Amino acid sequence: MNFSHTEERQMLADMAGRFVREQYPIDKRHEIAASDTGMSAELWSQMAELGLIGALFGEEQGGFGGSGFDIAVIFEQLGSGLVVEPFLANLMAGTALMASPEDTSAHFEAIISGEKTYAFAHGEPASRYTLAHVDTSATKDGDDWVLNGNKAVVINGDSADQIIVSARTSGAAEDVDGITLFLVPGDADGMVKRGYPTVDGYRAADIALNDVRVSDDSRIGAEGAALATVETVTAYATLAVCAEALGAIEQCINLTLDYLKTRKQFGVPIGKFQALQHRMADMMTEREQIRSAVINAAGHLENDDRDWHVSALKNLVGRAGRMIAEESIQLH
Amino acid sequence: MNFSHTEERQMLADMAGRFVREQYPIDKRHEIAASDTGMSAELWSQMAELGLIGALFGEEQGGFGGSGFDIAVIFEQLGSGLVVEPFLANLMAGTALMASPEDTSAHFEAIISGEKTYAFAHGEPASRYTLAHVDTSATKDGDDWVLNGNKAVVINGDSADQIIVSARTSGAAEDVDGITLFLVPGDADGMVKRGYPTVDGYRAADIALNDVRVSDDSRIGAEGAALATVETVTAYATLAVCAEALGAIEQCINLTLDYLKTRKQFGVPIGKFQALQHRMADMMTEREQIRSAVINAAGHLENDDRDWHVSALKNLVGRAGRMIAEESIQLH
Amino acid sequence: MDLNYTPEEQAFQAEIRSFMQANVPAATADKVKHHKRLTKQDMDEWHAILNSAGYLAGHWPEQFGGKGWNAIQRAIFDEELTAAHGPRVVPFGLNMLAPVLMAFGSPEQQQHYLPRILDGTDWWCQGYSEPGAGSDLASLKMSAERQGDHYILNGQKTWTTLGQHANWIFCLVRTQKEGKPQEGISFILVDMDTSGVEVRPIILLEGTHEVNEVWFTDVKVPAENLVGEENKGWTYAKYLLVHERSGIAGVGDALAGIEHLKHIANDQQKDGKPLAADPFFAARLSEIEIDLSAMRTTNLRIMQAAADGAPAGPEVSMLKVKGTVLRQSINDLTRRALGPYAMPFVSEALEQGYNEPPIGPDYANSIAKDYFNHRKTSIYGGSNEIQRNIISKMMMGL
Amino acid sequence: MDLNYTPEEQAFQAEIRSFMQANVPAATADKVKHHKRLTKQDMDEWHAILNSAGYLAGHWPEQFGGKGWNAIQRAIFDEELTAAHGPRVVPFGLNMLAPVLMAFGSPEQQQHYLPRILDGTDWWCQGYSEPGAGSDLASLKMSAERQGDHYILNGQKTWTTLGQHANWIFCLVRTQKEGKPQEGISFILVDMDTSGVEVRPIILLEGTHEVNEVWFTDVKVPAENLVGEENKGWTYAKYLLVHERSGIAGVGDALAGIEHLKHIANDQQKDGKPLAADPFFAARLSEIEIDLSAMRTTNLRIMQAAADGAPAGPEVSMLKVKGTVLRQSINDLTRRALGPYAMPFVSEALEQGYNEPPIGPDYANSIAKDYFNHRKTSIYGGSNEIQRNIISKMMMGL
Repeated sequence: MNFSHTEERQMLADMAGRFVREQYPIDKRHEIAASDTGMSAELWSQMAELGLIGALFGEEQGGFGGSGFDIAVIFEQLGSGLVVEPFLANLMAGTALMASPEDTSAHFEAIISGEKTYAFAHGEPASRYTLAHVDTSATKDGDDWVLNGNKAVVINGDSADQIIVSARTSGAAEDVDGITLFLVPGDADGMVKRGYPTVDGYRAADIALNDVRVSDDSRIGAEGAALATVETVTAYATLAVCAEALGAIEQCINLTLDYLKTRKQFGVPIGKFQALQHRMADMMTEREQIRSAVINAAGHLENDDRDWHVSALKNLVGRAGRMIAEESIQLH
Repeated sequence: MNFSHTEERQMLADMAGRFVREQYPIDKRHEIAASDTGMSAELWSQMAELGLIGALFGEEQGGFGGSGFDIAVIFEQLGSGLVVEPFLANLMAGTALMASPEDTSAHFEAIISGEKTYAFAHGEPASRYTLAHVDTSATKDGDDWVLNGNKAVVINGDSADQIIVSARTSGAAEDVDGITLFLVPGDADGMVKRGYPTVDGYRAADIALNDVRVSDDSRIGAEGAALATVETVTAYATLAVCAEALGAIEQCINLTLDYLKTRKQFGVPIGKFQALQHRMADMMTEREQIRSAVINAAGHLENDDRDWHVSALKNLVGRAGRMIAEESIQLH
Repeated sequence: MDLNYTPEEQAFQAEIRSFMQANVPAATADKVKHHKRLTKQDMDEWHAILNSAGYLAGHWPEQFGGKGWNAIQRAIFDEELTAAHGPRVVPFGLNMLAPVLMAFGSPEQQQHYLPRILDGTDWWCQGYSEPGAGSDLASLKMSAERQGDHYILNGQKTWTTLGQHANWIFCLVRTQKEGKPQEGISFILVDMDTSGVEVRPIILLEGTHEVNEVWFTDVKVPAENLVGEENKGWTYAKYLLVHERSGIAGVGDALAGIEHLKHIANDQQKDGKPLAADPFFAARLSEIEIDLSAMRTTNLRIMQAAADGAPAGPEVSMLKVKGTVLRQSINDLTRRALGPYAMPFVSEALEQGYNEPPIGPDYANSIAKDYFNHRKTSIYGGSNEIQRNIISKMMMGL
Repeated sequence: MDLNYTPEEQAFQAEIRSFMQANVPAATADKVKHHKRLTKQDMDEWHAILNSAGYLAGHWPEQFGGKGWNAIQRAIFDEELTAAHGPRVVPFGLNMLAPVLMAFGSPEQQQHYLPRILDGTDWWCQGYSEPGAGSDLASLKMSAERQGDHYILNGQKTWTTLGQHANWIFCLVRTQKEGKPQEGISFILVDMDTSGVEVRPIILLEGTHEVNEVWFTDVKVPAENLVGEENKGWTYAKYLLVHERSGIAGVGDALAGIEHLKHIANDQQKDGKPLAADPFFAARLSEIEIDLSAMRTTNLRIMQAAADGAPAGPEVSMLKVKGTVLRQSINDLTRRALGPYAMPFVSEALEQGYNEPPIGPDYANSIAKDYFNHRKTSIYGGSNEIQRNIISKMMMGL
């Protein structure tokens, strides 16, 4: 049993944290979030140079990380500065590309170097959280596939150069079999994107596919067998956003602690009030619980019990993380 | 809209409260609870004389109350002293008897005068909270019925003179139709009772029915149509125990308030500690919520939306009442 | 005990209901229903409609132009107003300043200001909070120095709701630095056109202009604008806090919120069935409805007691805490009900005249914003922590 | 980062597991599993078994007869012990007095008392709490007056767990009335056979004799029974509180409790299906397992830090709060799982030699009792309120 990171990973995390603190101050962040693309091409390529994207992928993909702990430490640091650069979208797309038996090195070069951004378009207006629910269709036409349907709330879908789209090549809406992934250029004919900001400062897009034609080479993995890949992508993404939440939670607690020490009412710092002290104590205890759940999920990301630990993390962050965030507002 | 009790009902409640405070002090209560019958024949008949049983029933039954508010105020006062006399069992049995088209005046005379005690035996080892689940069978034999089966956790079932037993005269275990009620003497041949104390100081019994033979006259209401009566009995009992809980909750809060004012630690009454003050404030707020829910259920007990309001009361008391009880222990 | 309205109360309810059905402007109701932003014109129009019908100040005593409604009638009015998606009446002049003027203002002040509140001549805002004086309001620093027959005001107020629409502001100011902080505070009325008054908008994360800072630099205010006695302002402000019982629980808002939530839950599909049919969602919704059903009765019990002349006690604080937490839980569950479409947020879509098609369902855009925005409700108007202090002090005597 | 035990840790775990399987007396394991009462003989027998195997004090330093286990090894030992339904070792001498003697006792005291703890000659109980000194332990009044080479003890201790079995008690006593209360406290060892010591049972509502009052009337104690210096007792007691990290989270108990709960939930039938299949019950159970899974890692992280020599911080208090609340939630859900058969409670059925058939399922009788009894866990050993004070003080510096 060992709860210390390797020296390399610790250095990576420290470097990421320093970059976020120094290059991504909150007003800059709001500026970037409010921009049309919702990202900073300049900072994105700097972060790529620092290896923050490469750390999300293993050596087979040309990266130098890719383990659950690598993903967790990077996203925790991103969360501490509410970074809105398209890490999540590219992690999801890259994880999906790993399912391809073909040579995907060119794609990973483009992702890891930051030259191109990718996105993952799976959710649909009617799918909610049911991963097998895919109405979008892909029908064979000679050597091509023709895609029709709608994808909902695709993170960074409006600015991505390449989009991995899930579509049904057989079966009914919620069948487990019959889902296939395709790599579609962001500017493909018949793809209509409506981009918009999200409530947390990201950008996303609703994407309509009207007779979008792609060759069979753009298929990722075996025909009709993509649900397992979608589940893997979702597990990696869930770990990433929960680790991101942990970083944000640390900030909430630190900011609230500072406020309790400095804000004076009734002649004393409000942190002197026991009712607030006890709530703060519970917040700090739950923070440790969340950190432990992130460790558990990261450590089991490639095991058979991955889904239990990832779901446990999501559930705990949903409860405890929200409690901490709401209390942080209330105590301010 | 009017939230004041009639003068008569207010006097009744005050009298009940005074009797409980003066005649049912806590050590006396523990003594009675620990006795073989789990009740005090003497105090029971005194309470009957005071009309505390009669207040639970309407004039058709020879009582002078019977509304939801009558039941609520009586049980609230009983709860304030954790009275273990068999009010609940006789309320349930009496409510069941109202379903009979026959002349039941003799039974109600016996109940209201306190001369005899009745109980209601419906739950079974496998039924949990599913009211339609009845395995106990009643088979016709000439003019008689022969009952076989087991009844579980029958409140005051060991000491009751008469027991109303639900049995299946047709259909399968959880069918809505086919349940019939029978009035069975507490000493009937073939009835084997195992009495025991309960965790809250009452007494209950598991009752085995082995070829218990009763005449058709002892049938209460139409054959096979008793589920609606069982549901009514359950609704009345739920209001009663929740009102009882309200009385106990008032005591919890009063005792805890006194303790916070008098118990000194660190040189001050512990009620000076803000963390405890705020928890006490929430307890007192929830107490008002519970009181309102009791009023709602009592006021709708004879309306079509009875079950919604009774279930709402049960749910709220289950959450808020337990919070108050646990906090009262913690703050002591 | 009778949980039904009396015949008189039922008649009153019917009267208000039919008025609302006939008179809430459709466009405004649509904005309220979809949580869009109201313009000043919307609010002025509604104010005028209520005033011409005599309902605006129904709760005012008759001698001041009201109908002398009791607390139960007010509760009925509020429920019917929100049920019809009528906008809440802007309370600053009508419900916050007016009671103070009635109780402590001079006859001249009453005759001058009260009618102008009713006819909409004056839009009032509240000058209480300061950057350093929130929960500890008594520590406020904004100064008012007597010079001849004027006061000279200097300082800053903040979180001034809708101050951008107001032409008058009632302020708590410090007229004495010695003694207990509470004893040096005065209550004064300021024409916002006076030179030296500056309103600076505070734009919320969501892009809404709802609150403001109001800065005062050597603002010259006639001495007759002082309400009551100098250095008695704290008493007047507390009088208001304790006597303003109605509406604090927000029962009407909560009922409307539940209705909206049910509409969404019946529209949203989960695995081919309406979300409302999902047992976990249904259980969450039921628990909120159970708490609300109890709180509605708690509120009516307290309003009844008020109508019967009972002095206000800690119940008001209980309603504030329970009411805000309950409405926040409705906002939260509504956000959950949306699923992924809780994420998109286009601030412009809340503005009048936005004509793009909605992203996702038409009800989606404002939901997450409301969840975040309404975190304020447990903080403003005396934070829930202050309310718990009041409850324990009054009920524990500690 | 590696969430798996090292090969050494795995070997240790296997060793302990096989020992437990072979050596926990079947009758005792059955009592533990069904939450029945253990006799003094049961506890003495188990104590002797562990001692002869050298596991009793595995966490003690080798020079005192231990194996010098680190915190991770202790965590493994605790999990394996509870998994095998072994009784928790009575901690008063082994884990509470011993560390104090090792750190502050004289060589003579160490040589005399520590072996007697191991071989069971002495059964220790703890004399800390007094009627007037609970959370505010430093306000304790029991006096010890020096007379020649003795101390004369007068006063009362309370909530003395298993004091009825003990022959020795370690007490915090007041040797000085002046100055800060903490500065006048001494730590002294008392032979309970000394005249003037009286143990009075406190019988719990459930009928259990678990705690006692211990009265001291002119009890004459040799001066050499003082531990460390006079008036330094508070330091010694605090040393104990901070350094006794292991087991405070009760991970092993919680895991065993979950297992028992699952057994019940699979046995209980609801509408013809096991209760465990009911979605609401399953969700409740999952939420507890999720919290426990996180707490287990939190605990191991802290134990690892301890094994690496990190000073104890507020984490200990976090484990106390989270661990007790979590185990209480397991007791509560277990009670719910029983349904109506949570109601019967026959105290005698918890005693050895009770031969009547059970009322309802054989696991039912103790469940509601445990729910009530375990409310104590968030109160004793430093109430959760005191723990939150410690957390906020240490982490906020306030």
